[in-house]
Amino acid sequence: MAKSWREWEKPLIELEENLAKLEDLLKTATPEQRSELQPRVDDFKKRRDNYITVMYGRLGPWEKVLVARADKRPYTLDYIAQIFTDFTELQGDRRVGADNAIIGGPARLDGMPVMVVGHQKGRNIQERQYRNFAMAKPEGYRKAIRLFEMADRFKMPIITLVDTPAADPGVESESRGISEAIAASMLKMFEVKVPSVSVVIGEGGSGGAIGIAVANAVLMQEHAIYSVIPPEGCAAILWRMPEKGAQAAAALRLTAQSAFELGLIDEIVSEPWGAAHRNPAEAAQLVKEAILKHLEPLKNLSGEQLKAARYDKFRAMGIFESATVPV
Amino acid sequence: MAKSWREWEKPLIELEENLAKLEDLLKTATPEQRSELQPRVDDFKKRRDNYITVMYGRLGPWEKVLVARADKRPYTLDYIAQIFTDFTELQGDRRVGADNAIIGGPARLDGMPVMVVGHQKGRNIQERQYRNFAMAKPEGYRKAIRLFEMADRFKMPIITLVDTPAADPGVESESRGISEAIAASMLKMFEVKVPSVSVVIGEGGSGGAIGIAVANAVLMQEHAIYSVIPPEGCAAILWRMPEKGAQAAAALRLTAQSAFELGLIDEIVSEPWGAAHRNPAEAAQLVKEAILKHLEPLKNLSGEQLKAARYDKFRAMGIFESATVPV
Amino acid sequence: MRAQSEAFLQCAGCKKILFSVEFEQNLRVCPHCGHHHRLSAAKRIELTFDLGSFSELDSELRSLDPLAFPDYADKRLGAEQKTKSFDSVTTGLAALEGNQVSVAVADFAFMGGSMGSVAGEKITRTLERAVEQRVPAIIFCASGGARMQEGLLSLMQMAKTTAAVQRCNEFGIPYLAVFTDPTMAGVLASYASVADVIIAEPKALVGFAGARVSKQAQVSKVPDDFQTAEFVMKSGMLDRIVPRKEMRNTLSSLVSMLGGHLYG
Amino acid sequence: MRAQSEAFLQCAGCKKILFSVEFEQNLRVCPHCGHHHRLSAAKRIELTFDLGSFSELDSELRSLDPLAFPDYADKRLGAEQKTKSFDSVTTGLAALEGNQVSVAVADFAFMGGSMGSVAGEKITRTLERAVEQRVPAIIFCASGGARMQEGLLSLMQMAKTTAAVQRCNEFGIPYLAVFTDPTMAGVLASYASVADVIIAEPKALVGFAGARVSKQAQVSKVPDDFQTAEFVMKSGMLDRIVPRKEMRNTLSSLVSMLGGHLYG
Ligand SMILES: [Zn+2]
Ligand SMILES: [Zn+2]
Repeated sequence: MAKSWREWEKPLIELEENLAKLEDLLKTATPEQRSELQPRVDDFKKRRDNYITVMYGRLGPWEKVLVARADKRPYTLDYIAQIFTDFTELQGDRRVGADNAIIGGPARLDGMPVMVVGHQKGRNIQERQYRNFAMAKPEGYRKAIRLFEMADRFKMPIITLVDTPAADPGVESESRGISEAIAASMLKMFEVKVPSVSVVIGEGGSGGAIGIAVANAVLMQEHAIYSVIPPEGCAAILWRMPEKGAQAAAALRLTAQSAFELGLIDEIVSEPWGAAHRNPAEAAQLVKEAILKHLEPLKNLSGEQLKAARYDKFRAMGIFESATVPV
Repeated sequence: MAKSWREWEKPLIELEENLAKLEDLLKTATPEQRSELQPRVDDFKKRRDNYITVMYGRLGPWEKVLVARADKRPYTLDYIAQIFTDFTELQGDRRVGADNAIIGGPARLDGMPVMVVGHQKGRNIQERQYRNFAMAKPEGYRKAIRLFEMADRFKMPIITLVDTPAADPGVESESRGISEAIAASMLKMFEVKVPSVSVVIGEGGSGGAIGIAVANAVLMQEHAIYSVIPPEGCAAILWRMPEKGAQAAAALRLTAQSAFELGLIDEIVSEPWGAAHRNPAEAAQLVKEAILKHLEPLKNLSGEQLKAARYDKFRAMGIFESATVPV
Repeated sequence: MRAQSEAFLQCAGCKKILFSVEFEQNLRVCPHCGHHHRLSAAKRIELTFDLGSFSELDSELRSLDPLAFPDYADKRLGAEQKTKSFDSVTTGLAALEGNQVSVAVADFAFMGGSMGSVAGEKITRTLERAVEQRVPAIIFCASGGARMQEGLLSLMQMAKTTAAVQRCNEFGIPYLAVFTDPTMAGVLASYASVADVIIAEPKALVGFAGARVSKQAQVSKVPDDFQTAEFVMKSGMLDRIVPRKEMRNTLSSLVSMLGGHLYG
Repeated sequence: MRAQSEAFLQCAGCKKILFSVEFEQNLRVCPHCGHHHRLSAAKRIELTFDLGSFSELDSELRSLDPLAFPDYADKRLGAEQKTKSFDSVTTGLAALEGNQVSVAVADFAFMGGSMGSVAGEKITRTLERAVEQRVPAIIFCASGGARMQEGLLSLMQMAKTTAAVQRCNEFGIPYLAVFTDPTMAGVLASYASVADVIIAEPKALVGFAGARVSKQAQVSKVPDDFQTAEFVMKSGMLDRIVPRKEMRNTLSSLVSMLGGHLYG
């Protein structure tokens, strides 16, 4: 069982690196060299394409976990740059501090002002620490609440991008009420009278994720995951073996496909061939189209209708029976 | 210039102590002793009464400051015990901490549920430290906001009791937004759709006081003060001599009488003869009657009318002219 | 606490041996150390609400196993037999000194009080019932968190129950939560933390992350009372810590005042 | 900054000598250390809003001396002569890239930008005008706090202006505050801190209590950047720190997005 996306994609990554080298050579090649190199390039390309098709054609739940966590995957700010214009980040929870794991602010979507809020991961060690590994503290959720309130007042649709392993579990976060902050953020998302769309673009990690994912429409990218507990944590509880994460991932049904089957999300947003990180621009275009598609019909609803629709949507979630026999 | 109430009232306090001793003797006195003691007791009583009448009949602004700060003066919890029943303190700002300088919770006023919020001073060193000298931190104001919101939701009139030298000026309070907390508390008091009455029962210390004093009716006890700046601070700025507090107190017009003349409060609540601390029960009864008197007509107004009345009331505060000449 | 024999048992707090009869009479609070031992839902209801006032509702709701999760069916059956209930939350209507309230009481004995589809549905109905009947809601929490075995469905119960709290807010319905030992994770981070009034039993465990996770995540020192009711009180999340003996009176007084506009 | 001659002056930040012409061209920001020197209301308006778009209103409002406070009348007259204005706040309507806004700009040069009856009235009118005209409000703050010389009347301006912000909230009117050096005390603890968006100029002094008071009240260490914009940003009170050069663009972009529902 591969432990990281880099390990799992290793043969493919090597192939792509070699291909890149050959293509570099090709640029400065003489015609003779070119006629020799070109077939090799073509061969590498064909092999790469095969690899991608095969590997991404049969992603199991654990591979989805790895891809969703891939450190080359586009993050919230990458999507914001491609999907929106005029994004102006607003900081501050107006309580105790700034949080860099959840970012947000107004932006334009095809010219229309919207409020964007999302978890932000870091791509290298410095960035990851700065972003606290996208694990938001109470400040992050309270900033989100403030931005949701502003969106409500100024009649701006809310777009959230979800990508976090979990909310911050540290002592400081506990002592400033991380639980209350998450719950209050959900409560606010139920309260607002503007349309809202959430997209899980990577890791939908339990309470940390749902804290900003209570929207009129909830979408998931094709290779994103959404789970009540990290698979490793689940495996540790079930079998006292965190390394059985793959088994737990399967048991938890944490893929977009499962979430859709269970009726918990509204749409699976396709990713480019070979996953979002192989073509971030196309991935963003697909996310944008999905957001617009779901936002469009919501614009015709009144504030009260939007609230009622949101309530009914989540109200209906749950699978149980009415027992016909006593205990 | 006396620096404290104890210093200023010293002759009176000594007289009262001696009188108490004599009265003690009287209890176990033989008839012969009694006939000798009784005239002396009567004389002391007369002198005490004279003292009180004279001293409290000509309180200057500085003496008002001393009396308002007197460590024998009834505090918020004393008034709550006498005026309300079933007071149930609720703690917690649901953000970062508990605050003991502002207390609050539901209680009954002649049977009617109300929400009571007030600054709380301490009577001895331990209590004073526990109450942070009634200087509330952001947590205190955010707790107040939560209680005001609750009162609004559950249609409970709001009663606030104001008695603070100032909001907490420490580094921690700054770093958790003491300014925002005070402003947000005022904003919430303008937002609620229930009747509200504030009573300044001792020190109305600038921002720390007005943070919970934005009500439909604002009352001041006869010997309470209400000021934009502590007189000592004003003297330090004006004359670089904090000890000129008495002069500053006069300049600032910080008495209930001045506030009433300027149209900034709705009523001066009489205190018992010799000030509130000489008869806390009577003082509380007078405060209670004043609260009920001002609450009664408010009950007939709708939520929107209450809000509008509050807005108009504070909107009208300010004295200026329209200049007929250019600068 | 651990049973020694029928007549005696050992306190989980101070390890002293207690007489069962005395222990029960003392509301399962240790007379030596004050440790508040866990209560079954039935016992909690008996101790809290007007005698005979409780009428249970929705008791027929029963979990399915929508994910076909390993061992879930067995565990659930075992819990059903142990607690004589289909799920971790018992719900219905009751009265406090004559005032009607909509109540939910969680039982840690049923799979650690975890919240799956049934608990989520019953909590939601409890809050909705409060809105419909225009009475306050009281929820006794006791839970390790969301029920892993129902996967994302369990996570969604956090949203669903919180939506119902929002509706209570909107309709001016007071909602009081009582945190009993333990109140954790997915339950704490949803309907539990957004109550109008939050009361905890002394020393109840209250926290978001498992203590192990929190401590691992920490460079700095973990306070001794970390994730206790007392710690959470200092953090501003609680209104009061109330001993079991005073719980009924406290709730009754609050309900009658905050619900004054409903009871008229 | 201190004038050396007409052609030169000394930077208050780094003490270097600057050419007046360059300094003015650089929006009174030191080219060496980036120190943002204070601006007059007129200069600020000129630098921020569409050229010629500003129309002043309420300039005739003038303080009285209702408390007959020592030296107040003289001080006020001196300030009037110095600033050619009747008070610390200049208000009116202006445009940002064509979008109408209701604006107030404080000038520290007028009695430390202190808020008495006139400043309170003008700020209130600015916010009310935003509501009436259905345009966003922008307030540039620069103030040591409430105006002591008007006593309790000044304190009441905190309530009055905050009430006007509440009205903006209610009517969906965006209100943006810019904290310039210094934004303190009674102004910070009222209308300034409850803006929808709060922006500060770099290194602006921002705080509740005079730094002396805060430090006296403290046992613990006072951070080096205490009561600077940068400190307040870390404390979660600000949205952005924006250099003067970018202020117009930032405000313009925010106003057009947050006011989108007004401008249509
Ligand atoms: Zn014990
Ligand atoms: Zn410089």
